[in-house]
Amino acid sequence: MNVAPENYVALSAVLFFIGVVGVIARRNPLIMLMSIELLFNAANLALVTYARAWVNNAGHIFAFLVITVAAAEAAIGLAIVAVTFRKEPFVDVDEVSALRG
Amino acid sequence: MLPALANIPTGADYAALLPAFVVAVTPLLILFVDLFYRESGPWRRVVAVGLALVWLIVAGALQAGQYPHDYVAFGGAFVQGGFSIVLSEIVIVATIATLLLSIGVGRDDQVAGTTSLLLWSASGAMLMSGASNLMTVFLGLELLSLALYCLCAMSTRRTARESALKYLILSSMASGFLLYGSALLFGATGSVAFAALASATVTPLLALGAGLFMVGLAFKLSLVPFHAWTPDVYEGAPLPVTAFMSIVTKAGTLAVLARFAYAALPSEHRAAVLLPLWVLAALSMLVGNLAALAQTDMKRLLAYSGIAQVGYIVTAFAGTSALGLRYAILYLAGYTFMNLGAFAVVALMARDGDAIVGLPRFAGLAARRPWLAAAMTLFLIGLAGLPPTIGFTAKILILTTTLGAGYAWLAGTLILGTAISAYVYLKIVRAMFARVDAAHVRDERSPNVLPWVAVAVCAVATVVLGLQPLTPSNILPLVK
Amino acid sequence: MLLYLVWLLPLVGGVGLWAFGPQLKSWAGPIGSALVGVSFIATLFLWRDATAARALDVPLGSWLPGWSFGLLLDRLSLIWTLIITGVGFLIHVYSIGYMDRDRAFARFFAYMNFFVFAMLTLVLSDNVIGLLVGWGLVGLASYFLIGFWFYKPTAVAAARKAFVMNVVGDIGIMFAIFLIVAKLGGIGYGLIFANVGSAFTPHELFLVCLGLFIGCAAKSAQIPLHSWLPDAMEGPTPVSALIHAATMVTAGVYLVARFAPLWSASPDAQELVGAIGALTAIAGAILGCAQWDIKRILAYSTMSQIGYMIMGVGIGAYDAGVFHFLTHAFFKAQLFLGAGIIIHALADEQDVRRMGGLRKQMPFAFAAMLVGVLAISGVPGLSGFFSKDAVVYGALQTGHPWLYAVAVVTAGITAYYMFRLLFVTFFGAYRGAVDPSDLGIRHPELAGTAASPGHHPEEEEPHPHAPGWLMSAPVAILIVPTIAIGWLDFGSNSAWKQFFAGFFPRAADAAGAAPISEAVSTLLVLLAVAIGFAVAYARYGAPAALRGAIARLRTETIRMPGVLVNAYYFDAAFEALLVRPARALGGWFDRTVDPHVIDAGVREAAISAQWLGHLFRSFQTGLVRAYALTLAFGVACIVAYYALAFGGGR
Amino acid sequence: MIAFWILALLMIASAVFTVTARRPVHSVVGLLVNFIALAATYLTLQAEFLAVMQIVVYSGAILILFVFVIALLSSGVRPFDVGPDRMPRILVPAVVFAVLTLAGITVTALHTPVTVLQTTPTNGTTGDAGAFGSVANFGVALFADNLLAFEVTAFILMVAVIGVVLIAGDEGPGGVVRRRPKRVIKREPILKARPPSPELVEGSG
Repeated sequence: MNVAPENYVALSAVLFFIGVVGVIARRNPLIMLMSIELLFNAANLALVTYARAWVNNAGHIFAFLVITVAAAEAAIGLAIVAVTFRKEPFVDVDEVSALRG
Repeated sequence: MLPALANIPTGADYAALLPAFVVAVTPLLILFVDLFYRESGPWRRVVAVGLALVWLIVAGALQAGQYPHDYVAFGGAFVQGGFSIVLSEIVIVATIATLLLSIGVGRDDQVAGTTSLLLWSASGAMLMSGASNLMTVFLGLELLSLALYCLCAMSTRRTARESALKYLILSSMASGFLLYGSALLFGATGSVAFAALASATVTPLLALGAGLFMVGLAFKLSLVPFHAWTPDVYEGAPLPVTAFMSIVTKAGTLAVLARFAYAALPSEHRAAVLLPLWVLAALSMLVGNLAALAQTDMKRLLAYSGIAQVGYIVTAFAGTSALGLRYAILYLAGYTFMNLGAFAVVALMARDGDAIVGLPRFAGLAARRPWLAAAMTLFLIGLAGLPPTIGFTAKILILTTTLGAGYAWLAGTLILGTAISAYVYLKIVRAMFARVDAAHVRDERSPNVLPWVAVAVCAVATVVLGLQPLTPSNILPLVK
Repeated sequence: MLLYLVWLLPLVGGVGLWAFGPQLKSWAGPIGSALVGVSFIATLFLWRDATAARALDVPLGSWLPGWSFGLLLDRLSLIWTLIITGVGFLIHVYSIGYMDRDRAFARFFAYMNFFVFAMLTLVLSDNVIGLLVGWGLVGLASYFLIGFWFYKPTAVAAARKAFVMNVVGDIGIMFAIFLIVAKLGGIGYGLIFANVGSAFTPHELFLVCLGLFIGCAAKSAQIPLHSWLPDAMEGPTPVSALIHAATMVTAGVYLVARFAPLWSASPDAQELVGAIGALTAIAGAILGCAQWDIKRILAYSTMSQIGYMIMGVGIGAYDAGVFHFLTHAFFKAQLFLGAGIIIHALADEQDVRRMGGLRKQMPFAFAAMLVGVLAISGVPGLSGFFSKDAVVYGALQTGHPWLYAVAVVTAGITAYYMFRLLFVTFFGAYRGAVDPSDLGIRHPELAGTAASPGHHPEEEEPHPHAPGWLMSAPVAILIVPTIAIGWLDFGSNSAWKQFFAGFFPRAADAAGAAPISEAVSTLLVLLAVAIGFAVAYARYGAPAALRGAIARLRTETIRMPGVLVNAYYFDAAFEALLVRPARALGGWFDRTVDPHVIDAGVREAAISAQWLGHLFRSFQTGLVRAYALTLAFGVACIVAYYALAFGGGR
Repeated sequence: MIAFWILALLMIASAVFTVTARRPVHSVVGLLVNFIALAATYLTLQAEFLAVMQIVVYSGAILILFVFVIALLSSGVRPFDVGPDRMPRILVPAVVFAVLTLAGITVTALHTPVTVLQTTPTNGTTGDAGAFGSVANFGVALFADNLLAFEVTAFILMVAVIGVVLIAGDEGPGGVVRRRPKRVIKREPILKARPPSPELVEGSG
């Protein structure tokens, strides 16, 4: 590895915040979920980088668990999105704002 | 050649995990038994809930039996003993109460599934209570949350799905922050164990990682400004789930927070690293109580109240004194009973146990259902922090430790928040004792009598704990 | 244990009369009085234990380490307990006669017994938490009793005002107690006083004393938290006598005396308390000159006399301050009960301008009032003379010449307004039949001086009548101590000084530095009193003045300076600064605790308190993305903190 | 070195595309590219097994799930229309906060270089048992050191399965579609013309 780990971490930070902006700025729940996957992957990249830097494969295990959890989360999230918007005219989270105040 | 598998877990490791394991495996039994029912009927529900109750009680007994012992299991991934046992018991109590409230909510043929999810969620919280490395924290949190996302959607109300969606999106985002914080912490120390964090030198990376990690926890605790999800989700979710969420999430997350703040931070910079937490607590006490002023829906009001109450609990941690931890747990135990009691009362006021109960429904309750009104008054007095309840006792204790630790501004905020909150809660009390023409009030009663059990137990506990506070005396050596 | 009995009997009475009032009917009064009387007798039996070398300390139970609760009967609390139960008993008996026609007879005695219990809790507690609980309960009882006639809007307003001001005080005292507990980890007086020097820095000690004194000022009507006391006269007269003259308002004196070791260790706090006390004394006395309502005159005189007491205990003359409390309890109860006889007889007329000439019709009331007036003015031989003299000279002894001067002048003013009260009420001709406007009374209803509606509905007696024996007997009994109790402190080695010898910390060694001897000082005070009397006689008592009384009262009413009529505009200032914001707080209290007390203003205040709640509601837009944005905002703040706190310097 | 920069550019570009694409299907494609680039990056970090998992689980399973749901929801006439924008200017504060945080994180992270890299690991190729990042190395860590985590994962997946069945399933276990009477959504009765009591009006704001 001839690239300093800081570069990888900086890359992961950039990806993370593209994800954050995606969650805030997009109204399509599917794209929001994809942005959340981006968040998780960015964290994974940081984990793997540090695992390499410290030569400690706990980071790999962590990243692996994150992948599994992300899969579970995506499944549940997609199911909720599917039942919520199945009969709606718009697939738009802004339309789902009955709870407020 | 494979490297020697030196760290294969043994029976001793599993002994530490046994209660959580019992809670996690019971759903398999419930789902299996449920397979034999072809028709849905009340028995199907009774069997599922009954099994869950029995095994929860077993788990509670096992957990209590562990009390004097300390366990360090799975190479330090899971540590059990002292305060984490108390918090696990709180989780179990809350789950039992939730099951009592949930009779009559939802479809009979879904009860096995929802009960299973509830138990898994509880086991996630129990895992968190003993979690002692970043991985276990993350997994416990996700087990807890994923089951809750599903449970939130388990209602025919349209708002239930909305609450699930909001919860999922925001909570996942917060999990992302927690995860990124964990990654930075891992990067700063080269280890995922809390023990390694405690002995590390404080670098900006470590401080920032701790900060992002705490953001994730603060979201779960719904501290301001990470609280925005709470009222909406509490309102939309089915009532028993709301009751469950209001306690169990907090218990699990507070365990992690306590362990993190007390045992996983280098002592030299602990105060500076934790400072934002106290600011969040102060904000929560103010914003929670102020926002509750304008609420009329009970679940929503209790959500804001919960935000403020968590502020009080986190206040107890200020200065990370051993007494503070004790009193925080005492307050949480008291809050468990007061809050569950209030939810049980609300459940008794709706025919299907899950309607939206607004403040007008409480008008003149004292004349129509005096016992219910009396119990609700007690719980509200407790939440407001007035004697003779645990709310008062624990709050006084928290104030003294906070002042003793030198956080006078935090104690002042607590007093201010309490003063505001008195108005919030006594507003309901006043409504209950107002004289109202019965013809104008719609009165529904739940056919389910089990919440009465919860109401009675919680009422007794609220008073008894207030007069004779049981603080686990030997939690201090067991933090690590 | 006998002490439990002393403490709990009034509680039993309070709860029992509340619960079974409708069944007990007219028995409620005798039962309530008897319980307090038994409590008094039991206290007498405890005299020996209380004055033993180790005072009586009965543990009630302990809670956490350092948190043990108990009842403490030492010399200080003994004095207070005797007054509370003894004078309390007499006033209970009096109330049987005074309240005989009231609808809520039993409720009244339930409240009164509850008050006695609360007051006993306050003085008997051996720890700060018990003190705080008693403090709060006393305020609650007072609130109930001021607002007893809840159909009078003025009574409701007065009750709310008293509540709000007391809340201010309670917050002060709470902070002081939290500071103490946080510093010492315990709540018992013994522990606290043993560690005064070691546990606190002077600065902290001053803060503790300041907090305590804020509570004290609120409860004891010291400037600037005094303005609730005159308004509290809206309650029934026995209430005014017991709570707002004899006992509750002196709780601040008790507090200072009880925490004497703290005060003695903090000279700054002593200066503050002494100065406030003196200021209150003279300010109250001046206002007393401008009042026409007999109870308000007495209320301002109470405020002024408590100023004396507070000044006494504040400057370190503890035994003198406590002695003035003792004598004041008797002569002020005497005055209020005498005034009550008049008010009762005149069908709730309280305006002295509409009295006059009552000496002939009501000789007994005249005698009672005369003795009281002589005592409070400090006429030699009566109780007030001795105690006031001790306080006044104490100021000189402890090296406070300015306070001494104020106290002497106040003594003169006191004599003036008390004799003014006496002359206007009892001399000349009866003016009840005179048209109010001829007396300068413009709006009788607004001034709150006209007969209040309702609570004596069947009583149509327009002219004075003699009181029943239930009302006159207590007053007659009180005459004895009013005259005689002062002799306890006669001489340099009096019984009183021996009683408290070694009990209080000695004042700073300024003692003996007084420039003039006690005899000269006494003469000075007497001179002031004589001047006050002479002016009052010339203006109101002389035959010439009595002849033109109506015209004189009219011009005086019209020309009364606004600053005095409005009590230095304290109320206006408070309305703007404190009461309005605090009304939200008082609002819920009014409406939750006593559902009878209804006031439209409260609802208005409650709604205005909710605007903050609505502000936060408007943030909760229901849009997920907005919530996500707040999340990002929070994260940005937190990251900024860590980046600046940890990233910058390394 | 060059590989890193190329992959970094690719990942950022694909992530931006994912977040900005108008249609969800395009986002999925962007995400796919991103994941593959990420897997390649893992390879440069000697996380070989993880790279495989990234491709298999993420690209293989999760993205397919996304595509499936997109297909499900596209059955309408105008799929993925959005309503009127309620917060049209939210992008500005979002970007501001994100950039602030990003700056904070990168600055602090770069201020504390993790220069440890104690032992240079073997330039492991796949199959070299025991080499850092290899399957064997990974397996030992997973099944011995972190067995608890692995077991908890099993329950998490179970939650996902049961949860999704409960959320999405309308059918009973016997496969019979139950025609349950439609429940009326219960709402709090809106205060009618006459409120129950004047005192309550104040609380119902």
